Amino acid sequence: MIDVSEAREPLPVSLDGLDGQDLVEWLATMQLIRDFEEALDPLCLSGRIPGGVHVAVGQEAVAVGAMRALEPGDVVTSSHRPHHHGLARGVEPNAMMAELFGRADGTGGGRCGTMHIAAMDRHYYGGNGIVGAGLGLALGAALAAQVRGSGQVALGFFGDGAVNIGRVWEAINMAAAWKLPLIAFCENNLYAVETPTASVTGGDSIVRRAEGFGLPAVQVDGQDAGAVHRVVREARERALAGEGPTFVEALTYRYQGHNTGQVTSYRTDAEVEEWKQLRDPLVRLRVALTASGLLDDDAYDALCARSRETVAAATAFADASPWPDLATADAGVTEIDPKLRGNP
Amino acid sequence: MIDVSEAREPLPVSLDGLDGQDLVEWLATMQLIRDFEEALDPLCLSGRIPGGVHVAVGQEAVAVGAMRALEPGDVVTSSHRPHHHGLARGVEPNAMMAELFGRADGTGGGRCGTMHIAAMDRHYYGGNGIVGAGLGLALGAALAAQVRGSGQVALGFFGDGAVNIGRVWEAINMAAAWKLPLIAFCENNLYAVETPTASVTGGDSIVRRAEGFGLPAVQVDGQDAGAVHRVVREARERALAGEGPTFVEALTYRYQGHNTGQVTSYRTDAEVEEWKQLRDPLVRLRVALTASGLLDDDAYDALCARSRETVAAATAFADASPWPDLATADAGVTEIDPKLRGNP
Amino acid sequence: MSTRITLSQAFQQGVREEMERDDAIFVLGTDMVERGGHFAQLRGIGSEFPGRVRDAPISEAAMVAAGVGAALNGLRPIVDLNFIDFALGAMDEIVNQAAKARFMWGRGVPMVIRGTAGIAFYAAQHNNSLEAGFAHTPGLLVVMPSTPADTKGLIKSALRCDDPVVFLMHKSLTGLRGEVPEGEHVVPLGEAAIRRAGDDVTVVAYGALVARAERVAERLATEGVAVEVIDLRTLFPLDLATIEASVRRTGRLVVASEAPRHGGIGGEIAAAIQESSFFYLDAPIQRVGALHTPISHSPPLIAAAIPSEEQLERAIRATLTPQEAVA
Amino acid sequence: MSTRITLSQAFQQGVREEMERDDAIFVLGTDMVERGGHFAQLRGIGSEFPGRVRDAPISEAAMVAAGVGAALNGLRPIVDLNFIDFALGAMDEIVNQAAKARFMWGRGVPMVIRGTAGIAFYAAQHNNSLEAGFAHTPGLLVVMPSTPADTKGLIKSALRCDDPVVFLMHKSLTGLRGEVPEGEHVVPLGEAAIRRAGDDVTVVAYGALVARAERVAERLATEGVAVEVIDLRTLFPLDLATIEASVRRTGRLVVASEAPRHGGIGGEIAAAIQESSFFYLDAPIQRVGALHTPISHSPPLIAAAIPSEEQLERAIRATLTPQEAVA
Ligand SMILES: Cc1ncc(C[n+]2csc(CCOP(=O)(O)OP(=O)(O)O)c2C)c(N)n1
Ligand SMILES: Cc1ncc(C[n+]2csc(CCOP(=O)(O)OP(=O)(O)O)c2C)c(N)n1
Ligand SMILES: [Mg+2]
Ligand SMILES: [Mg+2]
Repeated sequence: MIDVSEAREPLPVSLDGLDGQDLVEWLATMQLIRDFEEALDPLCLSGRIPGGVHVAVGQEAVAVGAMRALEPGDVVTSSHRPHHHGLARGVEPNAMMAELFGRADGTGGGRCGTMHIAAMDRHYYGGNGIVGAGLGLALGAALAAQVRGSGQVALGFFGDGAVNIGRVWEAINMAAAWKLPLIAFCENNLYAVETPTASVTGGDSIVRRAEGFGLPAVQVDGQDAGAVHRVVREARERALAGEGPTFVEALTYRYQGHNTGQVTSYRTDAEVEEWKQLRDPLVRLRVALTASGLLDDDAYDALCARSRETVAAATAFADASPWPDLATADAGVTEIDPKLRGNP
Repeated sequence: MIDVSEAREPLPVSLDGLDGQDLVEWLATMQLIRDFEEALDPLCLSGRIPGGVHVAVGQEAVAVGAMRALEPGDVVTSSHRPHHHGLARGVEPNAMMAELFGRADGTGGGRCGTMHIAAMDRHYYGGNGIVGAGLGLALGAALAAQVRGSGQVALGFFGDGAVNIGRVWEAINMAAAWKLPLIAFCENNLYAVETPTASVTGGDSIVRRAEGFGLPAVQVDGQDAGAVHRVVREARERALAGEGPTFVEALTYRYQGHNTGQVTSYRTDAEVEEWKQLRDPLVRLRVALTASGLLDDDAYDALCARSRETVAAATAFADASPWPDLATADAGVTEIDPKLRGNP
Repeated sequence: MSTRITLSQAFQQGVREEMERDDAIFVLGTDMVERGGHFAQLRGIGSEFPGRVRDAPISEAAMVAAGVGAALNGLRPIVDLNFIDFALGAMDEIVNQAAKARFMWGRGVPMVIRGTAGIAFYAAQHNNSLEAGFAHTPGLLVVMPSTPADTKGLIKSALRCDDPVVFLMHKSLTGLRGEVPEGEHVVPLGEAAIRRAGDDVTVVAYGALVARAERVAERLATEGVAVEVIDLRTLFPLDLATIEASVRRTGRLVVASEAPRHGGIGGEIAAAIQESSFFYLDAPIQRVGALHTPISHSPPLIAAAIPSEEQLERAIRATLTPQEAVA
Repeated sequence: MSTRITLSQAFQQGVREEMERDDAIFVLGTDMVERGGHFAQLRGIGSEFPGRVRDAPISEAAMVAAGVGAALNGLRPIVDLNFIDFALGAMDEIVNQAAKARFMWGRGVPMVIRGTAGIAFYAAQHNNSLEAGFAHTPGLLVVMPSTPADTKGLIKSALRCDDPVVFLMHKSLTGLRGEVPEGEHVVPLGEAAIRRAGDDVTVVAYGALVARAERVAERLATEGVAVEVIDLRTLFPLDLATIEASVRRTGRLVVASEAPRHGGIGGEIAAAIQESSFFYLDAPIQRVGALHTPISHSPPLIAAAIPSEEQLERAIRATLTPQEAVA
């Protein structure tokens, strides 16, 4: 991690070799993620979104940097904090918002809600309500990719809290032993709910822990979309070359509480401010794009306006979407309709 | 591990600082373990022991070296390959054999069988049928020791196959994070059933994997009872000094198949012979004791005779022991007798 | 003396009193010390009992394993699993270790496994109904209170029990208020409560369905139908004696649960009662339960999957006018 | 054409034929490639299908997770868990991942989870009866054949099914021999088999109890009591239609299982049948099952815990002469 003790303005980002137009799209997507997620808390508190949600405001560069390093056929799995991944993967904002509202036009027709939004046609196997479980699905997708010779890689996201879930290491071991095309991607935002992960984690480095399982493990500045992109790109190339999985630890930060409306008294204002002032992934990318002449203020304003409109339209779409058909409440649980023979 | 490529006779053992009379007792116990376990296969095949057993012939030094480094109040948990641990901990051979036979005078009155023989009064929480699970119980015992300030340490045995069970690493992480007085003891006999563990394990070192969890990890020659004793003694001291857990990997070998009557075609005769000829833990200890004048041939013969008699007596005891009282088949499942209120 | 507090506060009161009484009680779970657990159910306990509450890593298997080992070595742990769904990551520790130790080794495992259960928000993976599986596991006791007073009384009993108790608190009852006796108020494990007396039909329920059954009973009372509502409180061991006595009076039984009806606890009760009281039954026993489906996120889909008051009422009426099936 | 082979060989024959038919089938488990699994049930398959059988580390959670992810990405995995007890270490993967994917995402998980089950040696931790819990989990299918022919026919159906199927093979039936049709022999999921026809009492059983029930039926036939024996074969979905039709003829039902009686599948069947066929029943439905206890090592203690032929016979006789309970 970069030493910020002397820094007073946003840190630089590493965009070498990246295409300028692509980078503008990255910023637009990061802006959309931020606007989309910042709209959610009030929607939850007013009950339009039933229950709460885990938002990833502050973690946008992780999602966009990683996702843009993958190809459309690659498989991605997410966690309980999944909207940034989903939007970066191309889930329609309208359908995502309708799903959050529990409506018929949602990605899952209202069945899934925040933690299970998926896009199977994009090989995005969705969020997961169980810490660490998404990685297991990515493991399996990587296994199938290897067996079928499909040329896919699979990337599984999980948080720093998940490094103490044993099954995460079972998956990593299996991928390492079998040289599967897997990218195990840890978004380390320092906290699991209100517990500083370091306080319940043996050893002082997640990547060192990972290395013990026999795969390369790299730590990257998760607030630098370019840096994230590069490590994922390299991991993807290794995977396709048959060299096996890579572990990525991206240092990042969530600005808000763990779940809608939750306090953040377990961390200092100074800490939060430092991340916002010096490391904000959007600001850093914008500064770099402006400096290199790729984005002037008008273009930036237009990008922001489009993002706000998209979110407003998604909210309106969700509001207008009907409730799901109740007759389907238990449809499609299995392919065989058990009612055929008298149960249940 | 010592390089044996040039060796032609049993390797030396490291007995510095150990008491001579103690060492004779160690050898006697190791001999008892070997004789006891070598008696089991025919007893299983003839049906006097129902089902098969996992014997640890070849792994005697691990059990005796480790156990003699512990105090009576310390807690020990074992695995599916548990007889050597139990005998070294002081489980009565008669009661152990009766348990294997499924008789009323067995340690568990016939309820437990091979994998669950325990001695709660000796803080020996028994074997475990689930790979890696014994370590979890030791973890909890270590937690209680820390909370209660009882001055105990807890040692949990598991095999090399268990290093790919996620829960093993959950336990090790927890112990490391909380600096619990735990010794996580891996008996690496190279195989899990018929699979060479290295072939399904990422990385090339179990201790390196362990180190990533933030605790010291030492590899030791498991066929050298003195060396095992020393590392466990040191681990115990660390634990009691509040410095937390230690991971121990003992390199050892099982001479027989995984379970009664099972073939060993997955390994070469040369490999087995090398372990037997150069590293046999009993031979190595005997050679050292003889060389240092602690054990002459007569004393050794007497020791072997006693061991054989003990095993013969245990078999006779077990044969004579009655079958359990069938009326107790479901007694003592919980403290509350559910039948009181009509079920089950 | 009693105070009007929430179910969650009643739980806390019971835990506090027991921790004062017994030094061996120790609390383990994620976000416990400051937050008091995910639902703040033990907020404050961390600072009141320094060293006796510990924040765990997200390691459900190790948490339960640690609980079992600690219980065997002198503590009486409360392992707080947050949502009970996370017990799925610790099933070996619960079923193969905690539940079997006494049988194998003659030493009980005094441990409470607390989990938030029942059906509410957060969709499929946070709304598993695991209670029937626990109740089918020899060696476990299972509790699910429906009132604040019972919550206090039952957690006190659970903490005095020398065996593993799975203690389920319904998501939607966390904030339910009720009078809770101060001090020594102990509800024995294994005893159901008759919430409302009646001679026409017996309704057995637990968790959030108890209040629903009481409301339906109230409505039917206006029509002159006297429904007896029994709250199981403990799901294992079942208080079949109380149910049996009631059914032998009413001749009619409805068993209601939010778990998938197929394979749920209602089947056990129906099977046991028809066996013991066949000749007292005037109508087939009706079971009301969830559809055989994972739970959705969308509120109307949730409501469609679990028993409504209307459904309960229909089931009760079905016992009053049983249809001779066409042969 | 048929051959007389063991249940284990029949399983292998079914798997082999399906692997020849469908390239997507892939086998994952410990000691699979050379040994063919712990019970040598797939010995030879490893070399016949290079690259399609893989030795796994002892990582049940990762095995099942890998199966789910691979199934979502085009394979049809068989995840061999050895003893089904080890599924306890993969419960989240089975219950929260495999079982829920289709409901949430509209894509099935074509995976067979094979495990050796039923009661026999190796004591408490290797003799869990998990089938009732699986059957109560929406999204899972559960199969437990009792004959070699059904084993072949059902594994073929399971491998063609687009949902997760828990496939249980009884420890003590591994070596059971029987005629098995060669080639395309498919037994549909969800259909019970009438093993023996009779008009006096219906006995429903599965796994090792089917043969026991047949022997009892044979004995009772000499007394003129005609017992109909139904082998469930699939435990979810249940073939209630077949049971119902039988009970409506016989008026009497005994449900037998080796699982702890309390909370087992027998409760579901008894509850469902008394509900649908109450007015056809001449006697209370009897359930026969194991005591509510972990299983011991000692053979007489095992035998005392699970249903014997004598117990089955007593239960059948009880339905013939029901006792009017004393009011
Ligand atoms: C197995 C499991 N245990 C506990 C939880 C409850 N839970 C949800 S999110 C969370 C914290 C996860 O922290 P981390 O992995 O760091 O992700 P972050 O929330 O920081 O993105 C916890 C404990 C869960 N969903 N699954
Ligand atoms: C969780 C679990 N998975 C699988 C098994 C079956 N099994 C019993 S022993 C064993 C091999 C264990 O190997 P290792 O840990 O190296 O111990 P060793 O047998 O070599 O002493 C396996 C797979 C089990 N008992 N528990
Ligand atoms: Mg985090
Ligand atoms: Mg081994």
